[in-house]
Amino acid sequence: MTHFGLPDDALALRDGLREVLTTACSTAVVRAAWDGDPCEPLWKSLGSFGLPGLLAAEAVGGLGLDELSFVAALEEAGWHGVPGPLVETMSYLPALDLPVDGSARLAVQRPAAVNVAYAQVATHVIRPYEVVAARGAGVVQTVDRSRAMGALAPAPTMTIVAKERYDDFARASLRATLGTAAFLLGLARRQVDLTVAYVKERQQFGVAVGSFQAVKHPLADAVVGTEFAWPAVMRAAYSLATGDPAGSLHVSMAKALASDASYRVSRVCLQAHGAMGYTVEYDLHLFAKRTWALANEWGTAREHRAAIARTILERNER
Amino acid sequence: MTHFGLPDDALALRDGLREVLTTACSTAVVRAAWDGDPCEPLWKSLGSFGLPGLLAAEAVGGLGLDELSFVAALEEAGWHGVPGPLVETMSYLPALDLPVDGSARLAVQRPAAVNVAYAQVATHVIRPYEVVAARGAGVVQTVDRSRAMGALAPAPTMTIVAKERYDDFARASLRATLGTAAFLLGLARRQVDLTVAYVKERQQFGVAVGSFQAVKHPLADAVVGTEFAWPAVMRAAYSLATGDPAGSLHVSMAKALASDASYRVSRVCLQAHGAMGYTVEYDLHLFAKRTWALANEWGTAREHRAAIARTILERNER
Amino acid sequence: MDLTETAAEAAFRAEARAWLTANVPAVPLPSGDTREGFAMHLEWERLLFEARWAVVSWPAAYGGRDASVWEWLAFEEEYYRAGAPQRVTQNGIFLLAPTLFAFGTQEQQDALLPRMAAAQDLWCQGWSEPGAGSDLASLTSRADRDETAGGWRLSGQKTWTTRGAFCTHLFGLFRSDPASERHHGLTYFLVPLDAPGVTVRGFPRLDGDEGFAEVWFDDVFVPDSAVLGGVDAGWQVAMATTGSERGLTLRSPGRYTATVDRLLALARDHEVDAAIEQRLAQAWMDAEAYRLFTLRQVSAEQAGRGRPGESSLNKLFWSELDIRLHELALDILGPAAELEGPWSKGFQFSLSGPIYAGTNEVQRNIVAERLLGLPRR
Amino acid sequence: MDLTETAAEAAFRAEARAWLTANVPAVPLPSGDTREGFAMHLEWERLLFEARWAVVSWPAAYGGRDASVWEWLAFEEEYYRAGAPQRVTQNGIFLLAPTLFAFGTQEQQDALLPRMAAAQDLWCQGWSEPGAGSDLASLTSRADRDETAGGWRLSGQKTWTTRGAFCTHLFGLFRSDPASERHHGLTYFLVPLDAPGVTVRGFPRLDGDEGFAEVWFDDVFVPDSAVLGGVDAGWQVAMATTGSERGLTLRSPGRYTATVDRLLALARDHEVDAAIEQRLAQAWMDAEAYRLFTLRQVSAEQAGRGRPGESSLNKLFWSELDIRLHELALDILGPAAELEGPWSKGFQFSLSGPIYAGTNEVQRNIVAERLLGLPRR
Repeated sequence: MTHFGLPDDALALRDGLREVLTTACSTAVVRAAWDGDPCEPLWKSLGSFGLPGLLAAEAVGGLGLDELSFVAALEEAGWHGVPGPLVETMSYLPALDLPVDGSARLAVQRPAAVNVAYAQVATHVIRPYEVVAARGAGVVQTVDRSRAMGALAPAPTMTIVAKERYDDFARASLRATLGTAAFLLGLARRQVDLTVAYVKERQQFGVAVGSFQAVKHPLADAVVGTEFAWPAVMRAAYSLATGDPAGSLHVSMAKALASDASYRVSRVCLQAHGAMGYTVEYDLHLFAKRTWALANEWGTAREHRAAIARTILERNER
Repeated sequence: MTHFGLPDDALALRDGLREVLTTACSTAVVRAAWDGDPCEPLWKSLGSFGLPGLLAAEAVGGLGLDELSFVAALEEAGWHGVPGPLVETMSYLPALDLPVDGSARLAVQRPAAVNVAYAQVATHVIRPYEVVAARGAGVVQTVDRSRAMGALAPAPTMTIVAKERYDDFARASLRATLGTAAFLLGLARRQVDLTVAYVKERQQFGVAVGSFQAVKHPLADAVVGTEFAWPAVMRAAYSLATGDPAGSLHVSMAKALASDASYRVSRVCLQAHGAMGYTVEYDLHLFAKRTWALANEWGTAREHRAAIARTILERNER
Repeated sequence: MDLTETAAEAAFRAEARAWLTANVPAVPLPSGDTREGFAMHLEWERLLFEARWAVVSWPAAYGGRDASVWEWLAFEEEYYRAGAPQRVTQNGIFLLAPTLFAFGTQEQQDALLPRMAAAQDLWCQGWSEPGAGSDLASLTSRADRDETAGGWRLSGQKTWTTRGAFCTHLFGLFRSDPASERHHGLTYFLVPLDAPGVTVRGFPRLDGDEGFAEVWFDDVFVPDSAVLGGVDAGWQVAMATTGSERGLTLRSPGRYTATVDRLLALARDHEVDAAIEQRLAQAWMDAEAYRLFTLRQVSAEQAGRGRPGESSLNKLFWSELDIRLHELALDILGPAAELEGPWSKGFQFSLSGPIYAGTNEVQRNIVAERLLGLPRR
Repeated sequence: MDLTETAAEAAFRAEARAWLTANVPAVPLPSGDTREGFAMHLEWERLLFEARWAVVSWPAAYGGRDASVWEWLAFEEEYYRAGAPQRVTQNGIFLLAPTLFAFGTQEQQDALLPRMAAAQDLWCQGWSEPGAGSDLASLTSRADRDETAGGWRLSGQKTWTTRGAFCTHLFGLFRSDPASERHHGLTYFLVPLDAPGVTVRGFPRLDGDEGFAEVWFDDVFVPDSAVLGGVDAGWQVAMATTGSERGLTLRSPGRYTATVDRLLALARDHEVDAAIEQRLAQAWMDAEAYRLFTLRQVSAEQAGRGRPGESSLNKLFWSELDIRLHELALDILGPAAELEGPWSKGFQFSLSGPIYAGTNEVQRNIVAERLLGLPRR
């Protein structure tokens, strides 16, 4: 029977992950990543939980789950602001012969990009059809410092990807795009939660500022955006899990909606905090800055919309 | 000395016109135009005041004023919602040998357009480089029925425009674009005035609805738009009056800003009225619908922005 | 998660599509919000009823097909895709009927639902009053007890009653406890508009069609059987109906996906640049997102996992989406946008979306307070 | 209406341009909101002062050029066009100085203005407190009368004090009448930050620079001469300054026209489609509209025709414009937008615009209530 919702196993996985991350990924851990800490204990916990290999086959130690569990987990990871190349690692591990216990961390060099995000903490860097087992050289600072970039050091070991795995790589790329969309919506949810807590507490003019329509209404509108983006993420996950030929279109839609909705949330939440959001001593910025970075990563909303426009304007010409 | 503001004679002209229109152009007159009434008494009053020939030389009976007076007058005319092709008549009369007493009413057929707005009430229709003394045949209804369109009837008399007046025609086209921008801001001001009066009066939840931030803030934002568009209209008027070579660029800017700002005002004002704005028994729609029509007339905001982009991207490449 | 259509659902959809293809008028009917157009729409409604497509989700006994909500969504999708006429009976079948099913007595259901389905009784909504719009609880129309006659005497005025001048019956709220305030002491009444003392005046909407009415009640007698859901319980009963109005029963996703299809066809007939293409892609995504959100909302409600404020999210989205879709069409049309036609008419209609069924300002309050838990003022 | 530059104005502009061309550092200075950057900016400030460009609109006696407001606008335009360093002295020369000119005694003016112009005294603003942001009138920092010593004893905490950790003096409001409420009974004080009892802690802004400070006052003695504009008259005095902050003295149009020039240069280095071109045209128009609005506002004020709420219109526009300009730049940069650099830094700074100098929410209230006349809640 038709049912649109995450299956119970995905929900259970998410709840389990929430428990792990509540202890393993406090904002202190996220802040440590800002100082360059590779956060080994966190990744160890993630490895024990099985997260890196969520999509990998059970035969190689993975959980063998599908994209619905993948987006459920990554939305939760986004809420906690998990630092490091989690989306990329989860997306590309099934295409590679690398350990799934959290010891392998995969960064991805995007086409035409000089620098690689997470180059300092990754164990491998993936480029179109080759895998480099090396960390980046030199640090290029980004607005979200936990994503510090670097150019690649000369590669000590390099693996050329076999042609028969090209399809796996294409699938990994779609998954990473989708996973980033899910992560963004988790980041957005966290920012909304922080904001709701703050504006209920903060008093001005003798009342909680959250009682003003000037605060309520922009926040309500921003939440409309994320609430309507999430079903698109679920749909794209279902399409990848079921091999829907429109999967790529659905992933583009998920990413475009999630990018825009989470960006808008970041703006509204910052504004609702007044000056409080404008200092890095408060936590909000950790999630806002990751949002700004990821909104443009794995395709900007504009790029995905352009791709969608090509498809729908052609498709309907038939 | 530098001074940015309408000169005193333009302000005095506007105040005089306000007095005339307060009696000659009630909303009953605007409503009559919706039923096809050519509003002869109104145009007679305008003719006595000298409005149609505001830009025409004193030698032919015009007022011989410049574009600053022109925009001051048309903003006021917009507030009153003056029906008929006032902007076009004022803009094109200086280029033609026709009476300036309000008996000649000039409609303009835009390039590639089949129908002509005001074709039913105009005495002449201007097409690129010819003037047709005829009224339209057949009525094509528009959302603002006072602008009913028509295709041209076979022309009994036609005048081909002499080559030496081509420049006058180009200037008339710029003036009509600018005048439409000024008219739009007058329409916007009227809608804001109606809305302010309504939301101060209308009570819900025991208070005036105008005391809610949900009403105040969108209205404030909409007014920001018109307040920043008006100086652009003044600047463009000054540029045409002084022969600034960037006049066309400034006119595009004025029209683009005025189109967008007045459209936004129409939306916000309609919403602030609740259901009350949603019936034609109330006056608001008279001004909103004219806004929607004029926002797209004499170049849409998109078209003007595209023209500006061509200019500024080239200009700065020098 | 399962988005595959069952064989039964697919068959249902195919049957609906075939019937619609064969029966939808080739030339669109004139607006159902004018007197002449309304009459033509009634003929269409009766055709629908005879073929049992008028109220697919209702029991067969009342003229329906016992369709599941998924089948209903499929039907709506096909309905809009076929460009079928607007449903002038919608305020009865989509707003009153759910309340009748939930709160009506067996007698009320048996008496009213079949006639409603057959478009014999035509129902309009009597919520708003001149002084009670967003603040519905401030309504002052009265119902005075007439113990001798065994009923109630109604007095007061309702307004903004959609198609009220063409309808035969009105459902609405009246203050039955004169000592009560706000949302207490109200009763939900079902009133025939030909009852002595009722005066109806139609008046025009923004697009000029006579789509609204004012309705005056001057000592109008109705019997006890005209009460729906209990004396003084009107607010709770009515809220069930406004939930339906805000939510998906009024605005099925098929409406917007069909609009986007027409928008794409329009774009193909015009030169469009990258700026318009971006907005077309957004329009397509938004209509699709609305469809997906609805599927999720329905699934959650069926699983008993509905959230407070969800119907307000839904209403905020469709009402603003509808405006954006029409704005985009008008932008593509450029100067021709001002001509009367389906897009300019649809645009004007879309502007009512953020106003009726609870203004969007009220919906934002609801989302902020009930879904997010922000404090009331 | 006259937009022609006089010969004197043109000469003034030419002189400024020539000096700036010769003196603006070829390599941009590091951020003035860090300790090292601040020191380098002070050198620049002293260079400006020596060449009499630090405070062009001030009297010559205090280091200025008696420039007209038109000349000042021209200077600002040239300043930003030249890409000259940020003005780390701005809270003194743009916010405090206008108040000193309006309310200061001759002694205060003579003592403070020359040192401020020369960047010897560095002033920061002490308005906000942990519990008093948008609701400034709820501030609780106290000034207790010390009759014996002939002065006042300050206690309490200020926060969000821009560059407070690098400054030498603070101007701020303290409650001098302990029985007073809201905006009554406040006094405007001028306080050296090296006075005993003052503690300053710098803390980082959104972009990580130590641009803010908290300042604690623990029984800090200041003499009567530290009062600006009269005891208990602080609110009126302060409002004059916040008017300056909101209006054009803080945000001269040259800032945005220069940003748009850089934006156009950026666009020329990237492939941009029609969607981006539309936004570039809008950006150019908006910056130009801000310039024109400012010219009109200045002209109206000079003619005594200023309107209530005008500085709020101004503040709403520039603060949102600044964000839009940076958002457009980041959209053009795409994935490279996240790299640290002038655009990402400028974007983060722009986000403070709708917050500081009176949040935009407060400004919208002011426009609605004072300019449009809508009722207060």
